[in-house]
Amino acid sequence: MFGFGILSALIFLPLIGALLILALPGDGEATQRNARWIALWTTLVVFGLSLYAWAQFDTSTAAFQLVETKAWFGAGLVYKLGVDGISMPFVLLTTFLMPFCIGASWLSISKRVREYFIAFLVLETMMIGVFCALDLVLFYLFFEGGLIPMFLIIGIWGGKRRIYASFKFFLYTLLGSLLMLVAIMAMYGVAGTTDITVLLNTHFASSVQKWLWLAFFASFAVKMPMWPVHTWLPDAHVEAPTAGSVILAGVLLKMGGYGFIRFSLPMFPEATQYFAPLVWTLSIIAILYTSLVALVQDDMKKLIAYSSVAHMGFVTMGLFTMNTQGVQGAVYQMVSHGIVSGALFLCVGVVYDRLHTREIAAYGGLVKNMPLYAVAFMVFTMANVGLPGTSGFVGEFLTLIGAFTANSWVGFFATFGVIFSAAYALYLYRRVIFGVLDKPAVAAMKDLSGREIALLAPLLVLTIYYGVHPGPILDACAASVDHLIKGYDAALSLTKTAALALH
Amino acid sequence: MDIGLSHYLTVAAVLFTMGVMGIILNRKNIIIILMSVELILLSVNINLVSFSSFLGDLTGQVFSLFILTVAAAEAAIGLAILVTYFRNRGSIAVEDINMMKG
Amino acid sequence: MYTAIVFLPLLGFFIAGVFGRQLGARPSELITTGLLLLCAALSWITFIQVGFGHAPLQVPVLSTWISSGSLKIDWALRVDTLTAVMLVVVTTVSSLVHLYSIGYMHEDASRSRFFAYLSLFTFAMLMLVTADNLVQMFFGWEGVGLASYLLIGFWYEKPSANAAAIKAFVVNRVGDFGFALGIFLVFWLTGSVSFDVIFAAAPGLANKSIHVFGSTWDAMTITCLLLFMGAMGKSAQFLLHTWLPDAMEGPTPVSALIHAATMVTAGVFMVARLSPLFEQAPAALTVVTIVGGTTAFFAATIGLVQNDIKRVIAYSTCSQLGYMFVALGVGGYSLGVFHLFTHAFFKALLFLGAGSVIHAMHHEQDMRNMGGLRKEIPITFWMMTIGTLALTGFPFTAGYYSKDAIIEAAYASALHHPAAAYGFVMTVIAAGLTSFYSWRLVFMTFFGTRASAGHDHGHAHAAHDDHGHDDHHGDHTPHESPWVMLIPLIVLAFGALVAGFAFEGSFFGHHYDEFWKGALFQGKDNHLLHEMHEIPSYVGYIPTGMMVTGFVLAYFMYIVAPGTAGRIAAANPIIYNFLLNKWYFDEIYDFLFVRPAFWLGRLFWKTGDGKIIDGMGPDGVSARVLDVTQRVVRLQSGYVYHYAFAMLIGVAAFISWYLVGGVH
Amino acid sequence: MTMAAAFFYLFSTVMIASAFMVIAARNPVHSVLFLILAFVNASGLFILLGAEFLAMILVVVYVGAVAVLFLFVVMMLDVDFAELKQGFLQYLPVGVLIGAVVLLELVLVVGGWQTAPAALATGGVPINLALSNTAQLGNVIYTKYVFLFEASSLVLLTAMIGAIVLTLRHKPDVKRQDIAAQNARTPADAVDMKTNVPSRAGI
Amino acid sequence: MTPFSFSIAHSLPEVVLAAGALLLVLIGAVRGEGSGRLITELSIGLLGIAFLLLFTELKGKALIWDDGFIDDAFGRFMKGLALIGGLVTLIMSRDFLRREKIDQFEFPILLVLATLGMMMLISAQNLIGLYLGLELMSLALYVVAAFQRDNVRASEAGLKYFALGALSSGMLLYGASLLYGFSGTVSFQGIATALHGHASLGPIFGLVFLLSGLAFKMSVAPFHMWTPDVYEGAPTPVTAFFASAPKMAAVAITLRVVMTAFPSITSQWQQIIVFISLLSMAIGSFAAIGQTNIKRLMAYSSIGHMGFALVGLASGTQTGIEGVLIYMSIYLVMTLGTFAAILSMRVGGVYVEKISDLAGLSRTNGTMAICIAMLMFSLAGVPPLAGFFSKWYVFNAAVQANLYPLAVLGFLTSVVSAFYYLRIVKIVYFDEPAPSFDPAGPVLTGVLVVSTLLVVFFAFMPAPLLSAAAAAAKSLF
Repeated sequence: MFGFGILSALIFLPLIGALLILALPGDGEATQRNARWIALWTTLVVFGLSLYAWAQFDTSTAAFQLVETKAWFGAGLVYKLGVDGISMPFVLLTTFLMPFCIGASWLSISKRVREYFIAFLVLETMMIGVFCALDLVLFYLFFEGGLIPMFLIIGIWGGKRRIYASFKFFLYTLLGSLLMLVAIMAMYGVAGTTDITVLLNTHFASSVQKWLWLAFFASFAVKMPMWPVHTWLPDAHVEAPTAGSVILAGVLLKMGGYGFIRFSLPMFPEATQYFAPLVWTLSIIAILYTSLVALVQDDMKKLIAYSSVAHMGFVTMGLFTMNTQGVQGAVYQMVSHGIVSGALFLCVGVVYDRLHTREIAAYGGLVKNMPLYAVAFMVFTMANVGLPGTSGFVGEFLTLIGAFTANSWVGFFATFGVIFSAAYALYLYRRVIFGVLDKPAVAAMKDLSGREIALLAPLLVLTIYYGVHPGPILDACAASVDHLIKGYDAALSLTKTAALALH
Repeated sequence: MDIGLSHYLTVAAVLFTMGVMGIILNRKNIIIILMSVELILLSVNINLVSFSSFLGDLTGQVFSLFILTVAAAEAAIGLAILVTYFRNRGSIAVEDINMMKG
Repeated sequence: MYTAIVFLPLLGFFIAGVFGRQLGARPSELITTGLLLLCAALSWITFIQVGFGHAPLQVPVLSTWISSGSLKIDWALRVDTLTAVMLVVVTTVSSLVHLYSIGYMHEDASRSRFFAYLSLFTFAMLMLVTADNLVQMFFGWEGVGLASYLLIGFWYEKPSANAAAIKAFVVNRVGDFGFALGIFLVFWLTGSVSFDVIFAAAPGLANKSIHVFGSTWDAMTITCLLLFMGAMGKSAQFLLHTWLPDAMEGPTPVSALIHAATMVTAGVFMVARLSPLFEQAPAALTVVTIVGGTTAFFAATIGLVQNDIKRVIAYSTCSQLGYMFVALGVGGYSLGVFHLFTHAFFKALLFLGAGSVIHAMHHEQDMRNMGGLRKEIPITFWMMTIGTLALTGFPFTAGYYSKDAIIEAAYASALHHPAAAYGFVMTVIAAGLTSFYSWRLVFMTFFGTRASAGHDHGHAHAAHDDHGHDDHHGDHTPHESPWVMLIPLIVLAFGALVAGFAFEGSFFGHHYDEFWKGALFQGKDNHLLHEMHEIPSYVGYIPTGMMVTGFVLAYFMYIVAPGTAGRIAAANPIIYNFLLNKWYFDEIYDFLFVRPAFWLGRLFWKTGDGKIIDGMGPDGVSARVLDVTQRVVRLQSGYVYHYAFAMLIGVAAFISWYLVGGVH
Repeated sequence: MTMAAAFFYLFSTVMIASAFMVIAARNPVHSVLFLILAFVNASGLFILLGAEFLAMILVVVYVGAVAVLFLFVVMMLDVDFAELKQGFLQYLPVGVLIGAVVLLELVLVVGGWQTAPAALATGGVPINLALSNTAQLGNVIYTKYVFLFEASSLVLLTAMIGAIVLTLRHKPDVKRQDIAAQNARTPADAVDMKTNVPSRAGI
Repeated sequence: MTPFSFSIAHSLPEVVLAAGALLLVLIGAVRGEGSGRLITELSIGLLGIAFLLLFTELKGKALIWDDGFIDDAFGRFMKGLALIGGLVTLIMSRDFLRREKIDQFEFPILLVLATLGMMMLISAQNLIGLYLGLELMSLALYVVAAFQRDNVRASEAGLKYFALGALSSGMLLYGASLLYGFSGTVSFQGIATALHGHASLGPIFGLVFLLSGLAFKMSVAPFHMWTPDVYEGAPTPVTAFFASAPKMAAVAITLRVVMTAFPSITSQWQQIIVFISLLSMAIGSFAAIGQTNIKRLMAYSSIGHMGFALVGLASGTQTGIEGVLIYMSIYLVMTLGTFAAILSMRVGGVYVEKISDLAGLSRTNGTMAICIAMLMFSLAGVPPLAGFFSKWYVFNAAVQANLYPLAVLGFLTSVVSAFYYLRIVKIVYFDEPAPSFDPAGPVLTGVLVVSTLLVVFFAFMPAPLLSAAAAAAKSLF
């Protein structure tokens, strides 16, 4: 069947874990415990393996590495995997976050434990697959396949409006990506294959590019999510269980950004240039609009969800600047947001597990009885705000500087987001952590348990570490981003000379 | 005025339309529908036979023969189902046949 | 050594922050304070080496921070005279504040947290002043903002403290908005954010124009204006000043450290640091002057009528910062920095003194409830008096040298620049006002008689009950502070007395060049320091005259004829209320920004997201789908003839299609 | 007007008229009778077209079997005279309109019918005027179309099975003829010889 | 005339099936009532033999029975699908028939005869063969639809199906007669020759009527309206049969007719196909929402799926046909799996068919729940399940033929249809449990699990199906 390269192993190991859990008999206490441990070990092994892949990875080249190819569906569809500097950080992000998700679900999930962990492991397979796929159909397969487990996760283990949220999530994203599927077919028609490496070197006519770009945009914009197709996200986040929110914010949103970098920018350079103002506009609206919306939220998760939309606005803005700082900043922002927002959702989960409400008004004064929690929450809030010294700053700063160099107005308006983000994040923090501890139920809450510390501490360390030393990620993607931008400029100058020659 | 192919075809077309309209406009009972089907088949037979005759080709008549055969079988089945339905429902009024809808 | 200076406070922060609870409060206090004292000592050594010795400019690079394409940002420590001055100011005041806090905060349960924050602040401030590039400066800039936020909101149970903390952070962010845009512009213009590179590139950019924000600007002007916006935010200049008085919700040592001596002067430092840029942007300097002059005047007017002892000093700070900007604006960078330097001493002194008073009064801050305290807390009284003298510019105190120099410089510059004339007038008036409100403070606090004890104490106690103040209930006798609090006062008082006299020559006198060694840049046309010597001699007496006037007025109104103030206020209610309500800035901002933000947020949420996007998008579409579904389902009537009819219609449609459209 | 034309118009007019009555008559029995009339006239048309065998079959099979079957069922089910229900009339015009359109379009097309130029060349079985219609049909049905002929037998088998399975009922208390059982009867089972009955004594 | 033995050899499955059917009738008639089970088993065996004979018979392409019957890879492929459909439904129906007391021997025989009709239909090479095959199939189907003769719903289903089916055959015949009249022949090749370069309104009308009749059998809009009622009313195994085997035959003959008889007027029938495909996708998607009966829902679902399958035909290319074949194969598997699940829905000995009866199934029967969920996701076309690939192939063909609007609109409707598939998943997984089902027998569970496995793991080994479909499609050109 398939070969056993590292990437294949990364993709299929979680599936094997899922099958192991599936094979567990019954639904008793022992089974649940075993399911948890199997899930944890699987994700840890996968993480370890991804670190090994990382060690094998050569950051000095923009080429795809660890490539595996197998014939698959015939007629141009191949099973091809590989990573470059842009996808590698996301693979690591995914494998890194998964153990946290498992850990976050350790006690809070008590019904249908087996199915839960199976869903998560399948989801991991899909997520890693998205970032490793070097065939468009394979990419699409993983991209969409992730919907199934996520749908179940939200729908089964979610909150009150889980059904509404899960349907909205599923159908919204499905709608977007089906348009992309049409584009994939059209590209297949031009190139005769869906091999991404071939498509990257295929030139599409500029009128075709625009359509293809729009189709891909439909999918990725929903996934990002960009304004105005963002409304599924707050609902999905609010209803999803903690780990679901973590993975949703941490990884699933990144697929859209990744898609832009992998497909829209290099394959349709002319359309990218043509549509960049549109993306900028939407990004800026996202940043300002959703920040303001975040300000008035009463639900912790919803607030963070809206802030995610704003942060993703920075990403899209940065990507379409098409300069080194903008694109690298966007990649960085995505990784950082993955860690930070994931951590923030974990933080919400911590208090949710204790009080079973996400109403901000239900809390207050937590710093008194949960000082450790307050510290962790503070660090992540500040990272969310983009305080220098946290990972949030680097991405935000780079995207802004990139945007400013590309178009000063874009930089100008987007920088307003800096003000708003401070306002809503601190307002949240104030209402939850500060104030008088006068609610008995809140006062009875215990500080972080050992397990929770183990979950939050690594994220906290990474947040700070990547804030002061972002080198590992920036260097990893430097060569690839450089290659991307060079190719983009070359393609544009080519069409420009062609246009001149025509006159 | 000579009688040509078109005349027969027109007659068949009229008959066909009447058969179809019989099914659509019939509000009385299901048996009329069965009869309308017979009319349609008759129109088809007229078509085939006239084509056969004017083309000088026997195939049309062969086709027609098979149609007659099958139509008889079809009528038998139809009536059998009708009887079954009548036994269950006590009526074959077209308006009554709508237990399932939506 | 530089590394040690910068990172020792961070170490202190870590120890106190992470292990604070295991260690206990006292060890945390001692460790952080000890580290800070060490820092201060090292800083003085550095100051002497750099300012008075011949240590070359050093920029040790610690590591790479951000490297993205052509953008390279290092972690590096730049130590020149300007930095050295700031190091001294920061570490000295900070270490004294640490020390003072041991006494001041001794009742508080979360002392280790407090000291951790203080050290964190110090670290951030040191990062700011030692920055070698704009982004690292921004790091420190935001870092001090964070620490300030944490410290203002230290008493997290007080809603007002929390609100003030957020306000401080957000208003600062407004300034940072400009700062960040300024950084982007600098990067755009010079391709770098590193000081060496941009300073070298600055002369070449003079009078260049760029197209940005939809119109054409003078490159350096727009850059400097944006950068100055950052400075305005951090230094609480006119329009962005509203956070500073509110920040007094924090513990008093915090006010002394952050909101008087160090953080708020970061803006001044920044403009001074970027003097090579500002020198190329005369228009921007004009703005600096105007803003500074306005702030100096306007804050002083508000200070006249405030009753909260800390708020008076806060507005005073605001006003003094205005002075500094006037100095910077007229090209007297060294004057601004010198005032910063001296101001740090006497303003920290005043704040800590005020803290001592508050401590004595059991967290009573309203001056109307004070009076006659000079007998009960004599040392504090005397220290406060020294501070007041220095602030008002009593001859030969620190303020005398620095403040009068600014006024003279403004006068000298006024010959060329109308804006400087405005600055001159404003600063002169403000000098008088300063004198008045400063003495008013002293008189109301230490002279006269105290209103009935216990009046309106409820507020302060209610808020602090949780902090272990219960043991003082019922005991309202003011008491002198412990020595651990008084020693810092004395040290600072010493500084307030001698700092001007001792360093005048170095900062802007004869040793200017060998002291600064080029750390401050002055354009070829900037002859301010020379011109200052050529102004008429009477100008030098104006500030002193104003000071005396202010003192006399205050003496008359609060000692000779108490009640005069009240009568004047009653006679002019509009002006009085206007001043008392701080020119209504908070209300205006609330109306212009805060409410609309919430209103817009709700509008976007409920109407935008809810009704429009979801209503036309997913929810609307699904509702339409259901409508269609119902219609389609209704077609499925169950009647055979309907079904047959559908088939007929289908066929009819097809054949009509071909009949009408023809065979293609 | 030739005789052929006259008969054509006669047969077609009567056929169409009776076809109309099939769907218009209120009494289903009348409908069946009109159907028979239509079939008979169609058979006349077939004769005009030279398809004698089909004409005969139409009368024999359709009139003789199918139509009678209809009649039988109508009688058996004792269907009432159905009255027109509400809603029929409002629906009628649309139906008639569509029907008219279809008819118009069909007539337009068949009125000027064109066969393909290659039609006669590709023709399968040319009509041989030397042989009778029946003989010719017999020739092809059992040779060229034998496969289809067999298939049609399966159709009839299906119809037979279907009709039986749907309508045949075994009522438990109804005596049914069982030939095998009847034939297998021996005098021993059938006749009870009461030998011990005293003569002339009566029973 | 082709040699008789050659003809027999190439139509062996049909011949065996026909002879076997007659034999079974005899056995049934002799053994009388109560022979239902035996005949069912024998019929299963018979269909199995026919299926095997498909693969053992001579390969290649052969026109037999005087050019009235063709044996080619395409036909074998589709016959294989039809036979699988018949075989599996027959196997699944045993329990149901016994429990519902309709296990008469005629039932399996009728299914065999219907299957025989399908096979003749698939291989038909002229209009008469088409008609006879169609009628053989249809007549048997009319009867089995009403087979539960004491059930008013079943007989109503039979009646509706019959009335409309008869109308559709009438239309088909009318079209056939016009085509005959135009080309002077009933053979597909002959029609193609006559049409070559001489298309006029007459044959186009004929084509319209012919396609209308076929569309009825495929149950595509606007000729679909019988489907929901019949699916709902007919006994569940019959519905399963309807949803699987006859669809294969109808689609097969549609493909064969348009590709063999009308290749020169592709642009003409494309318009019809595009229209009915779009309409079917739309109706299948929209009307299914809000259904409460799962059989009825599956009816709409099948309408939609036929619409999707026709997208491949609309492209008119060989890849398009290949797509249709792949689509139908995968659809068959999904349908059989789904109906295995529906047949397992029995509470306290009573068959239930409300969707809400599935509520909370994941809690009471995990295996069945996960199978249903996977099948539903696959029906919705979510990767990496097989349903996605089937859509990929047909839509890709359409896109390559520049039918972008069709592809885009098709995908939009598939989003709508995803809604109701998801709703089933939601009911199975998210809702509170309804009374649990009686244990399903090994047969149903087996069919369910096997089809689910095929659907889930199709992506891992697509090659056999792909190559077979490619060969089959190739033989049609």
